[in-house]
Amino acid sequence: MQRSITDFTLITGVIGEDVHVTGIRIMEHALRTEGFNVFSLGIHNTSDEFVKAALEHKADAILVSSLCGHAEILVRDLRSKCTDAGIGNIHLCLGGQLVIHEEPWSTTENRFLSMGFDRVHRPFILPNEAISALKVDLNITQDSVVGQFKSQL
Amino acid sequence: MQRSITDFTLITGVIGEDVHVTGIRIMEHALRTEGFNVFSLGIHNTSDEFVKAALEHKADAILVSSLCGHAEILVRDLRSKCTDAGIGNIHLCLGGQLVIHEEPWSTTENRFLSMGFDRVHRPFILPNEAISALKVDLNITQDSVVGQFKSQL
Amino acid sequence: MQISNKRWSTDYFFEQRKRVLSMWPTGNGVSLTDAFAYHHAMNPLKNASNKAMEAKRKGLTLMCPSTGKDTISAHTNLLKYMQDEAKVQFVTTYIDSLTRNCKFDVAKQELQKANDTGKPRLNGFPVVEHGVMGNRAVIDALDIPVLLFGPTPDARLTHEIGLAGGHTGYSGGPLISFWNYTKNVPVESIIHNFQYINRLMGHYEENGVPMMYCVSGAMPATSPPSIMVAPEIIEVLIAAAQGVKHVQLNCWVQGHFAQDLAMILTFQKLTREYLDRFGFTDVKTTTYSVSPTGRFPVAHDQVYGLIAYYAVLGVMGKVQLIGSRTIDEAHHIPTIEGTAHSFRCAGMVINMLQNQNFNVLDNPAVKEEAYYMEIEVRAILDKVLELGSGDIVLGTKLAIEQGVLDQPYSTSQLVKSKVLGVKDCTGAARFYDFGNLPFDSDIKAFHLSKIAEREKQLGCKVDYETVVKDLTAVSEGYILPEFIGSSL
Amino acid sequence: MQISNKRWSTDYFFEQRKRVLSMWPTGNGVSLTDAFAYHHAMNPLKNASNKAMEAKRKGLTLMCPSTGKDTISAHTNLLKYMQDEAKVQFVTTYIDSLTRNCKFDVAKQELQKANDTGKPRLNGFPVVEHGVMGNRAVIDALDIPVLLFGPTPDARLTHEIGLAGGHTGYSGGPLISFWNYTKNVPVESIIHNFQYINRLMGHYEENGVPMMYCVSGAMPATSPPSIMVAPEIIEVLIAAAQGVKHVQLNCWVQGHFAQDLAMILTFQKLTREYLDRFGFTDVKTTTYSVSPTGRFPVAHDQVYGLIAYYAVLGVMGKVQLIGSRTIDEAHHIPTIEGTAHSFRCAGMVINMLQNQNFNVLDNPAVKEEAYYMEIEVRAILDKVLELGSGDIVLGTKLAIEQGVLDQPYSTSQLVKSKVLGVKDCTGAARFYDFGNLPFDSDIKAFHLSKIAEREKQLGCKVDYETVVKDLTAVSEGYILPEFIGSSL
Ligand code: B12
Ligand code: B12
Repeated sequence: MQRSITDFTLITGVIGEDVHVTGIRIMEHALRTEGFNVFSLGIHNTSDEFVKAALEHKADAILVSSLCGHAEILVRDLRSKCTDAGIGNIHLCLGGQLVIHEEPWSTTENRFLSMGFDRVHRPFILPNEAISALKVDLNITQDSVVGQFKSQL
Repeated sequence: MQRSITDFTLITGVIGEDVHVTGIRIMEHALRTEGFNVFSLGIHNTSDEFVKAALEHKADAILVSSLCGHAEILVRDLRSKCTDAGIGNIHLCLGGQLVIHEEPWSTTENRFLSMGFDRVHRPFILPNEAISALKVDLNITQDSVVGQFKSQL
Repeated sequence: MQISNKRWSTDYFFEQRKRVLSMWPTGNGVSLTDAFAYHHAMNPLKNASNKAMEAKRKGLTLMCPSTGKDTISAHTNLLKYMQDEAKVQFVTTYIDSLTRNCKFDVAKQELQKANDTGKPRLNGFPVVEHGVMGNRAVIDALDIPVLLFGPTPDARLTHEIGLAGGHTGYSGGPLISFWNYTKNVPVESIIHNFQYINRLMGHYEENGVPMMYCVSGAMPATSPPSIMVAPEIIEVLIAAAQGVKHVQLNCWVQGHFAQDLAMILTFQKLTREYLDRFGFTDVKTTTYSVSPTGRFPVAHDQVYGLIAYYAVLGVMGKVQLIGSRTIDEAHHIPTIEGTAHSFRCAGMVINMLQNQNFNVLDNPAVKEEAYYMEIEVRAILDKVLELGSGDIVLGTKLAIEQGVLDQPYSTSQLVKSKVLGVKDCTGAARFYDFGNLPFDSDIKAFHLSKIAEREKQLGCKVDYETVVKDLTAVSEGYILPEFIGSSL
Repeated sequence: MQISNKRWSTDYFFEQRKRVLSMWPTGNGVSLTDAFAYHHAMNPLKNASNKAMEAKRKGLTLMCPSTGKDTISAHTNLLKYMQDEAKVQFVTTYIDSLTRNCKFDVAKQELQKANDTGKPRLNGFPVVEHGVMGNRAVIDALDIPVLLFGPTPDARLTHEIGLAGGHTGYSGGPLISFWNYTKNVPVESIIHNFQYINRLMGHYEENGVPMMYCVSGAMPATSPPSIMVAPEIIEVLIAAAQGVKHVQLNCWVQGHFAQDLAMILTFQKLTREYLDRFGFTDVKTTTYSVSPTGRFPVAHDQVYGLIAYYAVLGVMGKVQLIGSRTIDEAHHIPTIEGTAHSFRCAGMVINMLQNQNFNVLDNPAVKEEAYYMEIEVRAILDKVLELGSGDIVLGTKLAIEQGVLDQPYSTSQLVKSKVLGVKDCTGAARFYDFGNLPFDSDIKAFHLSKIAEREKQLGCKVDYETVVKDLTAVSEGYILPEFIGSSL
């Protein structure tokens, strides 16, 4: 059975001691407009809080934002905590501005992929692009699109 | 016999189709303040005109300014014209902004030295620095200094 | 926790102080007697308040970058480079965010790694972990004043160590920390922590050491200035009650000349008025302007344009200090060179403009903005005072609960966050949603008419989408999103 | 050579034209019929006058870099890059200086070398040597207007080929060419050459092709604006007499807000007035501002600051076109990238500011400057007209001989060059030496009082040394030399 976008539930939030909230707020707005169910945790969340919320809402994915430059320190245990909680297969997606030094993007991307993320976004990714990638990742086909585009038909 | 600065005669001017007059005007002002005899040819001078003026005023040096970027085309025959006119040993000095492309300064300097100039100045050389070099080149010792500094004693 | 805007008793302060100093081992290294002696021996113009007041007397606009590196040598090199190469007249010690959140142990581990590997690990200088002597090692290497920098709910120990360590001021404040740096810390506990900091600064003042406190109110995000100025004046009044004598007013400029200049004027005027009203007539103010914190353009050339633009604004606003984002802003924590380039660019503009005394402050458009801004700020502050029965601290707590004090995009869940800003067709910030702000119909009509003009220009209603696009338009090179890429 | 400000007869023009076209083989390739057809087929907004007038109607400030490369492919790539990457709305074909001096043979040899080696050999585009089709190859690759650019005593053939080749305007003029680009060419012969160019443009206008003529007057060098505005208005009147219908006023800004803005205003006001006085009521004007030609700072960061600063000035002056020096200015002929960076920086500022309609033009300081500037320009122009018994061309020749029209640092030996400028303590240009300018004691007292203020600030007399230092102060990062390196 084909699930439509409205059947998908996402947990969003900023991890760690990071206060940069504007970007993820905009993403949440765009995701909701697209039709997703979004549970927003706001800022200052631990890995445990993400996992707990995912369990509680039977989420399909966790979208973590990090801009303060400490992502490497903050996100390393998220996948293992998911596994421990029995949701080891949940889609994990990361975005924001991840590192404080300059390095090729592929180095950054691989670092976080190898920590267990399924999708790592470049800085300044636009909502539309991030959403397209998410639909691919969650296997949501165009037919199941609702929200702003569908509603225009 | 020690010659004093007031015994030295300089020809100054801008060579070729170049109109950048401000820099050499400032140099002339500084050279005169220092005590030199300065005959200024202004802009738009050919090599011949420089040589003619040098002969006429029995000059010790010719100071050529070029900013338009065509120096290489404009100054190549100055030394040989001097030689032909019997003043082959006259001190030839070049300043301004000499080339239109970027290259190491030593390349530029050597190019013009090998065309027969005795002293080639970097862009933006300050009057004081250029004058110090000129005094070294013309063998003018501190004792023979007149002009602004001397007059302050 | 019940607090008020009364001056803390000496006993209460020193009782609290014991706890604060014991938060981390380096706290024991603080001796106030020694600190006062250290500051008294300092060149007077190395003291931030003295220098800012001198700039005010002479009508000068000076520069102050906000930067910090983790290790002592990295931080010292950075600040010296700023002083010598970027020719700035003030520098700051940006506090790293782990220390800001009192995660001293993690910060220490990371600092250790930084020291070991020579690679940066923290996004600022861990003031507490370096201890008094570590701070002084930095200060001693410099000839210009150094400020602590960074809002956070609890910077008490950072101040104990940072001020004893030779810093002569701080930029931050309880309300900005609450709105923009916390998730669910009650405002009263943050204010309490700041009363501590303010009392500590007051104590330094009483002992002959001027300390400059730069309030910050609330981060702008297409914010009509009244909602930034009102919280800043509250921060001033809280500080003054605890004995702070030198306050710097942080004028968050957002790029709209008339509105930003009006903010700089109104802020000074009303601060003086409210300070005097409560008897704090001896508190001196200076001004600081800094560009907004919205996303910055990625291309250096465009950022240079913005930096210079904001420098023009600051000089025309006759502020004493200019802060600036850097050309690296959108990319990563600014490199030393990137910061120096940015300030040399701003410096060029300042050095062109400041001696011209080109006065645009009585411009009619500035006056119109100032007129509404002033009645808005008064409306908010007077309501806050009414709620607190005259006590600004009590009033603040209640006003936040009721949305009389409110902010868009707050990080705190204790905030209504109903208020929202949108730009008008000249790029000025207007209220899209007034939330529960205590505004009369006159004020509302003004904002709505300005939005109506924008709607006319757009040919459609302003909506949440417009609000979002307005936020990042500048990073795409335009004050208004509808002009992006447009031309003749 | 005896000339006057009368419209040339058709016969005289076409007789001259034969000689001009025979100056170099490519002259034979010019057919006016074909040229008109080519221009009529062009998108109207690719015509410079149309686009500038449209900008005036819409209140927009657009950008126009001055650049040129020697080969067709290099020049095309450059201009396309400007259009696409720097997002400018106008571009220019900078004429190389060999061509400007009619050394077509040398220019051709150098061009050949450039084509052969792929390395640049000329400091601009040799318009004549490329012929009509070579010019069109460039124009056809673009979507925006292209102007010819470069003062020089004889650009007649350059115009024949450049305009037929698709350019829709020119920036230069007889007086700027005389003051700043010649050694001993009599002004009347330069004017004669420009009457030819103006008549040619008039002929295009009569055939339905608007041509924009941007006068330039005289290069500033700490020049009180009246000595730039007066020659520019003379250039306008000469052009109008030959049938030019679209004039652009080149406002040379030197960095002093009040003075530069006053110049922009006064220039427009008086141009209209003198045009109307002579019956040229149908001549339309637009404005252009560009930063001064004094030495530029070497450091990119500082130049960026200056570029943005001048962009603020231009927008506040509500000019239609902004030119700009580039970050490479002090180093070498700007690279493509350097120019694009510079204009992206200026563009950022324009896009922030232009929709704000922040009006500073009725600022009191602007008005004070405008007051004196206006009576100075009138004094000069009226004296010129008096000398010429009402004929501005005759008057100009005599006025130059007598120093009624005069310039500092002129390249011409036919100029008195007695007049000299120096800055006052706000950085505005004042007369240090009035030479033989026909000014009354009121004007002189104003300038002297301003200089006296500077002397008070300096604590010593202003002298020739000050004059020299004022000239290069900006390249060292300050509007006034006495502040270089100073701070609190
Ligand atoms: C505004 C801002 C702030 C504000 C934040 C206000 C707030 N509450 O949100 C304030 C001033 C508080 C702030 C503070 C700090 N900041 Co800050 N800040 C910025 C700034 C200027 C813009 C960020 C922003 O709002 N962008 C606008 C939004 C809309 O864009 P975005 O966040 O990039 O998000 C977009 C996408 O990335 C995407 N997205 C974001 N997250 C996610 C997640 C997922 C899963 C997906 C799919 C998509 C997605 O959504 C948006 C849609 O386009 C940036 C620099 C810049 N970029 O210009 C620095 C920056 C992020 N900050 C930085 C730093 C270091 C700090 C501090 C730690 C500084 C300090 N030492 O004190 C403190 C933080 C303290 C703390 N405890 O965290 C650094 C980070 C260093 C790094 N990562 O390399 C930056 C890059 C500045 C710099 N150059 O130094 N900051
Ligand atoms: C002002 C200026 C002009 C003015 C000149 C006004 C005038 N009549 O003097 C105008 C606008 C007319 C002009 C025109 C052109 N210019 Co121009 N101009 C400049 C500018 C901005 C400043 C030059 C200046 O006045 N400097 C101030 C004086 C005080 O300094 P200075 O000349 O460097 O001189 C100092 C020292 O070098 C020393 N000095 C100078 N000469 C000598 C000689 C000797 C022997 C000694 C000892 C010392 C000495 O004395 C001074 C003391 O400090 C420079 C760029 C820059 N530097 O910022 C470009 C620049 C020199 N120009 C340039 C060009 C290409 C031109 C044009 C050819 C452009 C064109 N394609 O049309 C035309 C020239 C046409 C022609 N026929 O020559 C290029 C030259 C390219 C190169 N060399 O690489 C430059 C570098 C700009 C650029 N980046 O493209 N220019």
